[in-house]
Amino acid sequence: MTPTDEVLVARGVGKEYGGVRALKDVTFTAYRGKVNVLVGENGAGKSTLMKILSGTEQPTRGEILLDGEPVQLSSPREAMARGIEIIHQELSLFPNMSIARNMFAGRELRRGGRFVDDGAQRRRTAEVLRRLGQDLDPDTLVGDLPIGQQQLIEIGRCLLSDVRVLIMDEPTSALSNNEVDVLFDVMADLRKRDVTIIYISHKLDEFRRIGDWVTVLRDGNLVAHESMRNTDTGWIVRQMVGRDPDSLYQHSEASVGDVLLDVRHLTVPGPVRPLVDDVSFTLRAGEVVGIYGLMGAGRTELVEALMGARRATSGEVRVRGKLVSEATVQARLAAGLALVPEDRQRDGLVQTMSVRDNILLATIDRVSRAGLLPASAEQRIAAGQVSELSIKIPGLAAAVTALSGGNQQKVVLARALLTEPVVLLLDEPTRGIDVGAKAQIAALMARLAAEGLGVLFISSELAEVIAMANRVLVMARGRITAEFTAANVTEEALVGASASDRVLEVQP
Amino acid sequence: MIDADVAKSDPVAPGRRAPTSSSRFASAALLLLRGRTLIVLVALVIVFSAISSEYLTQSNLLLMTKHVAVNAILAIGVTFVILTGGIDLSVGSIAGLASMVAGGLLFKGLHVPGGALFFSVAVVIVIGIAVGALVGALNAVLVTRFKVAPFIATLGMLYVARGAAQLLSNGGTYPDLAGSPGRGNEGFHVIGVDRLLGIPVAVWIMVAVAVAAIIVTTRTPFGRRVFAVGGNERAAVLSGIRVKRIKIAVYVISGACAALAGLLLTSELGAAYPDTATTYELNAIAAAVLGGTALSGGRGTIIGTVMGAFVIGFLSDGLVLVGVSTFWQSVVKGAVIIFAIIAEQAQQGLQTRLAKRAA
Amino acid sequence: MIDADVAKSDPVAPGRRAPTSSSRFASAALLLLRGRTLIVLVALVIVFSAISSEYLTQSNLLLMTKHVAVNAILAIGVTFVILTGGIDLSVGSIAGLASMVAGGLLFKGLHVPGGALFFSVAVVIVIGIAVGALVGALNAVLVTRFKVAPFIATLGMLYVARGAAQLLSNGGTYPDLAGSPGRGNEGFHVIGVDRLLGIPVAVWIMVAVAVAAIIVTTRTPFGRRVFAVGGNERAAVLSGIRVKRIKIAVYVISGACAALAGLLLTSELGAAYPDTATTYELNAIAAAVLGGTALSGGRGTIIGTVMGAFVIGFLSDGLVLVGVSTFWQSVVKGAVIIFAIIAEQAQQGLQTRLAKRAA
Amino acid sequence: SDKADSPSSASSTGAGGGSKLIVIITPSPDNVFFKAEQDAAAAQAKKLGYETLVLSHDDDPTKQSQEIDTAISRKAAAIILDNAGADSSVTAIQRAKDAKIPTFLIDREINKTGVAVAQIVANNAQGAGLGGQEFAKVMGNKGNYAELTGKATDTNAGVRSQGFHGVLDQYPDMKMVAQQSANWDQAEALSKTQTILQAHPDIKGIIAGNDTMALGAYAAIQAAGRKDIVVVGFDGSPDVVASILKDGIKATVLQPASKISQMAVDQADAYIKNGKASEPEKQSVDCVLVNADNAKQVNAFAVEGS
Ligand SMILES: Nc1ncnc2c1ncn2[C@@H]1O[C@H](COP(=O)(O)OP(=O)(O)OP(=O)(O)O)[C@@H](O)[C@H]1O
Ligand SMILES: Nc1ncnc2c1ncn2[C@@H]1O[C@H](COP(=O)(O)OP(=O)(O)OP(=O)(O)O)[C@@H](O)[C@H]1O
Ligand SMILES: O[C@@H]1[C@H](O)[C@H](O)CO[C@H]1O
Ligand SMILES: [Mg+2]
Ligand SMILES: [Mg+2]
Repeated sequence: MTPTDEVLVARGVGKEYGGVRALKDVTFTAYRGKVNVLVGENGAGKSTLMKILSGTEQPTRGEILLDGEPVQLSSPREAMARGIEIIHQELSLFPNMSIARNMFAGRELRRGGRFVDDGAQRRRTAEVLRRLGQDLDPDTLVGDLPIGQQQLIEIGRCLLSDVRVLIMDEPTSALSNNEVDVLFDVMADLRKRDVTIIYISHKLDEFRRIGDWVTVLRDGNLVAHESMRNTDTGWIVRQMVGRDPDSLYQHSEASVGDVLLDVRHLTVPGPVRPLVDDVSFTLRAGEVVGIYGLMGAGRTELVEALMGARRATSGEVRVRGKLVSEATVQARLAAGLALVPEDRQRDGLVQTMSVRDNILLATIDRVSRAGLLPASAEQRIAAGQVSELSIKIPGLAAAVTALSGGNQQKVVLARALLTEPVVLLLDEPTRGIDVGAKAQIAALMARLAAEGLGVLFISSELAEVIAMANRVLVMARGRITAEFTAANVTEEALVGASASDRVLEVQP
Repeated sequence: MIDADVAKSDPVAPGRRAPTSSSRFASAALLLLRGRTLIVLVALVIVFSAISSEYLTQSNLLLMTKHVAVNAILAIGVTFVILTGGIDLSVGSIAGLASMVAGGLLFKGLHVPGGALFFSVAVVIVIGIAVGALVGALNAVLVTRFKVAPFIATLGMLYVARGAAQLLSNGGTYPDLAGSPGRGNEGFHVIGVDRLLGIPVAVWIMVAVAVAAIIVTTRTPFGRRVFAVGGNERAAVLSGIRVKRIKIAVYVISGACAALAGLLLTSELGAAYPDTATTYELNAIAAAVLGGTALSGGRGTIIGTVMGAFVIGFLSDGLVLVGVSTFWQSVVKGAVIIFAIIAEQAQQGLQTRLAKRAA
Repeated sequence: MIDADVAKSDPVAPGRRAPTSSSRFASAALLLLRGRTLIVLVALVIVFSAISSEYLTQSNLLLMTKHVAVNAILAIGVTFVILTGGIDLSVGSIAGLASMVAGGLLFKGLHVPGGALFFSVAVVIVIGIAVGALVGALNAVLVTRFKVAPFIATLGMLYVARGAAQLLSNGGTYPDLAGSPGRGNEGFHVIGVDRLLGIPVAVWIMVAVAVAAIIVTTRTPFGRRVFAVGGNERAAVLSGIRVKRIKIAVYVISGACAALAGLLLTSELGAAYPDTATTYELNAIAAAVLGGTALSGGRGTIIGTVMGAFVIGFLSDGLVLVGVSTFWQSVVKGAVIIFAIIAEQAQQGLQTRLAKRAA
Repeated sequence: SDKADSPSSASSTGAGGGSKLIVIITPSPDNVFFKAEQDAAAAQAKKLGYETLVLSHDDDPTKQSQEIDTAISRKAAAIILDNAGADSSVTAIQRAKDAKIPTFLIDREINKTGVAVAQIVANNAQGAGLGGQEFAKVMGNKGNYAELTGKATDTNAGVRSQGFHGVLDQYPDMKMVAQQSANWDQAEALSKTQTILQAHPDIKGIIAGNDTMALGAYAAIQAAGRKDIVVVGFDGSPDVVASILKDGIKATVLQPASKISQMAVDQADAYIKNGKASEPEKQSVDCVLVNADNAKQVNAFAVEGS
């Protein structure tokens, strides 16, 4: 690479949040017309670096060079003016506005100089949506869309302008395989037009497909920078975690016991068709069962209905053989179900609370003595969970928002585990978390199963489902369309079933 | 039940629906949404007309509409602020301050060495509105520059502006704003008392303000950004929207509207006193919320706000007209505000169910 | 301060190590956070003492503290509601209603066939507070069951409860609440007028309410849930928190506190009039926000709220004491509210910078 | 000259105070009437060598109570008070008395004797009689009319209304078709009058319990172009007197507000010096009818040469 190919360079950049050094002394280079992949464990500083490159955050030290010239990017606006666009890890859309208005927020198309040209905005939005393989009405409210489609809208926004550098911070975390394919086509197209892409992901197989360069961050330091051709998965993982990777995923080897969860004919009504349509299945002690499906298949609705957080119109739920007729979260918690929700920002974390209070939230009654909360017990129990799940935190009293995405996810998991569930429901538990943490969560699931729990997890990643589950259920259009065991599951079969309209007849 | 609380916004029409049908659906929904305040209004009119034959006369409707004008203009200004997720509690006080500034200029002029300077009514009105805009700008500086929560910034300003209004005259009233030919400042009554084509000028002014506000909110980039800031401020910043500017603008608009409302009140009364429009802020906010503006920001319409102002005004006047005692007036007013909102909920529920069935 | 490197590079250590160091850090921060309202308060006291030698006398401090009591109790109740992300605009009216209920019971008793029934003062107080709690429960029903926005539900209740208070006596005042031995209802003055160990009973009551509220908010599961509901309602639901119950509880607490405040006012005044505590809601909310309670919910402390009430009360009384004109009082009060919040921002900024340097 | 923009005379700051301080508390001075009270009392007190602290309670008894507490804290020599409620002011005045601070009430009475040293008010019953008679006269002893009453908590409101009706109810052809309280407030009077005019377009007169309400009512009439409607007020405020001179409002009943204030301060001075009251507690000063005949002679709540 010649220096002229170096479009965007962060030189000696450091960033401190209060006392936390998120980035130490990083010199990062993005090359013109290439896909520059950035990887690292949760909390390594990837998002922080990208926020600095996009004018969202100011570095504590160091400088940024664009085309070799030092630039001051003191706001996202300035970065945009220089052709730098970013898709943030946490969605930043306007739920109160339509897709078209979201796409053009802040850069509305005008008619007669003064007025918004809604017609033109709608047309261009429809074009972009088509390019992304989405046949959505541009007037749909973004708040009504599932998270995956929201992510696509966010991506679409960056395609509207004359982007020179496109930063994508985990853009595929909520996308289905099909949509990832579409996105990669779009990226290839952009690359042809000399657009520089910086791409952050935890999905190793995915970024190896598209990446040209790979940069690894660890604990706020840049530890490796290589052409993708010269690397392999093992090398990357080694750079990330600083040691040889263990076998990534662990299968539960526990022997299968009694039926813990028995779901019969569960139906959740929807606006168009039932979101969950007459679903029946069982889960036994010692089992780790995966639910695979495409976005919108109704998996989230299924676990929410199981948890009592969404009304089901019919169906029965039995836990350890006992019918749990009361469909409230309290009753389901008491019966031994616990849920780690899909969208941790919206449904998981209480952003105003400390790490400790978030961990204890669901079990606060158990901590209290004579109606009062002993500080020592709170501290002890929360600290126990932190070390048990290796959560990286500045302190138990720290705001939970100061944690990196993956560690926030672990906080929500810790909360669910404290309820001592019989059946653990995990909705996309590995979304947005690094390989090391994924392995930890897989190991944890296996261990919990070995302890006699039943684990039901939702995942959109084929490799992950296959690697971690004893048994896989596939959902499509609200129905269970197939069931596989670890022995007979293949990627092809999963993909086929996830697009199927056929209903699997389950014999309970 | 719980699932309602979780408010998993049951995606009403998220998916792969044909653009035309869904936009038609959306505009029908919008119509209904506006409709519900209208329904409350119609209900009010029916009830009062049944009690008193004087209620539904042209002259009484014009009078009530004129009374509505003041609150509607205040509420339109406040709606801009609420749309960005803020609140403006200072509008009543700003109206009072503008009233005293204008009153003072008309009554005793501006003190200059060697006498007093008098301005024409038009200039006085402009100055009055400018004062309101200025106080609004102060609010904005507190909110954007000093990061004071809007509630507290404008609450503080509520006291400051009211105190300033009192200080201007040391608590006294400017009793006579007729002006005189010699001073070239006659005609202040035009905006609050006179009529144009048989309709009070104040009503025309309200219509003008409302139309302008509707255009701004629905058709301009600025309007879009107001909704964006209220919908997700962080996202607005990340989209390159100059959030501070938008916020400054809405507080300035609110202040200017408040001042205009104060001037109308004052013109009608023919006198300026420092307690003008005390506690009007609550009515203005109530009108906006009745009209469907969400206090969390990002949702609302000017039409709705104006409807809300009509409901409150037609109710208050109706109660007086039919001779209900002051105490019952208060009870009924509160109850109607609450029930109007409940009716809205019920109707929205119905609407959703209908939409589902239709789909 | 925190050693970030250690905390990050060793995934296990922070769990073990953090508790002591980080909780020490947190409590220091908390102290500072509370400190800032205290600093404003101290500044006020210094300024006023410099102007008037009467300000810093024991008797004046007690008097001012007693005046603070009413607003502090109102503000504590409102703080609960705000912590859940709601708002309660009806507290002033609830205070007025409770005042009239208690006043009526003491002055003319309860009408029963063939005469009037009189209750002892203790029972009257309990009834008064129960009425407040009941109105609070109505607010809660509107908010939880009918999904009316808290601002509008309690705004409606502001009018309804005030109207009800006026209707109880047809606008009149209950002039004499001394009771009589024959009716067994003497002694209402105890709570608002009398002293215990040289300190007004009202102050003791404020202290008791504050201590109870501090314990509830910081040391009980209920308190934790209040914060959770305000911080993220959906997450609270999924954590098995009965959000509706929590909301009902906070509005009931707010109503009960408001009623208690109304009774203290009435006892002090020796007469119950329907306009008791008009517009006090704004002062109560101001106290909470001055004390650091976020109107968006999830953040705040009772101590902060009480401090906020002290700032407002010591300021108002001080301005009167040193003879500032009524108009300036209003200006200064608004300005202090604003500047106290700005001072808070500044200090938080400073704090962050200090923390950085230390790190 | 106009009271409204005359500079404030009141309000002293500074430490100390002690026994040379007279605290003057009235409702909001946006009603010229109270402004005149404040100015007259403060001027007289200064003349007699006192410091003054002028406060306004805005008709809120609780605020008034706190202001009286402050007077006690400042160890005032006396309080001149136009109170916020006939019943709800008693305890606070008693508290001042207990602290050995005498209170001299002006303009409004309280429903208890032996608490304040003096209650000096205009003879509202007599004045209302005058106003009622004049109203009937200008109306030609017949026709429908409306009444605007004052704040229910103010005894004056009731006394005046009774006084009006004591006269008006004797005319069989005069009929009151609407009665609303406008709480002494000008804007409220305007809006309520407009609505009353809608409900009863046939009214020929409006009698108001005070002058601010009369001004509000008159603004409504003017806006409606109904010059035929007679308005009569109460107070004798300069603005209404000016209106009378322009053949607008027909009459008002002048309360000698300044004189009452001066009397109160003089009596306070005597009390401070002698330790006992110089006059009986209840005192009333007669009112004077003001109409086109004598309006020219009115100045600062006094009729010159009477
Ligand atoms: N606003 C903040 N305040 C305090 N600390 C922060 C803040 N934002 C990030 N951090 C800290 O900075 C470090 C790096 O965070 P960053 O979000 O950059 O990680 P990441 O590499 O993007 O992780 P992930 O893969 O989980 O998204 C973490 O230790 C995090 O706790
Ligand atoms: N492409 C789509 N077209 C129409 N409706 C959709 C679409 N995607 C999602 N939905 C609706 O939104 C609901 C929520 O989708 P959600 O993403 O929660 O489902 P899911 O099966 O949990 O998928 P995932 O969690 O993988 O995103 C769906 O049940 C469906 O009704
Ligand atoms: O006597 C006074 C005046 O009439 C005033 O206008 C209103 O309050 C009354 O008490
Ligand atoms: Mg990240
Ligand atoms: Mg899902």
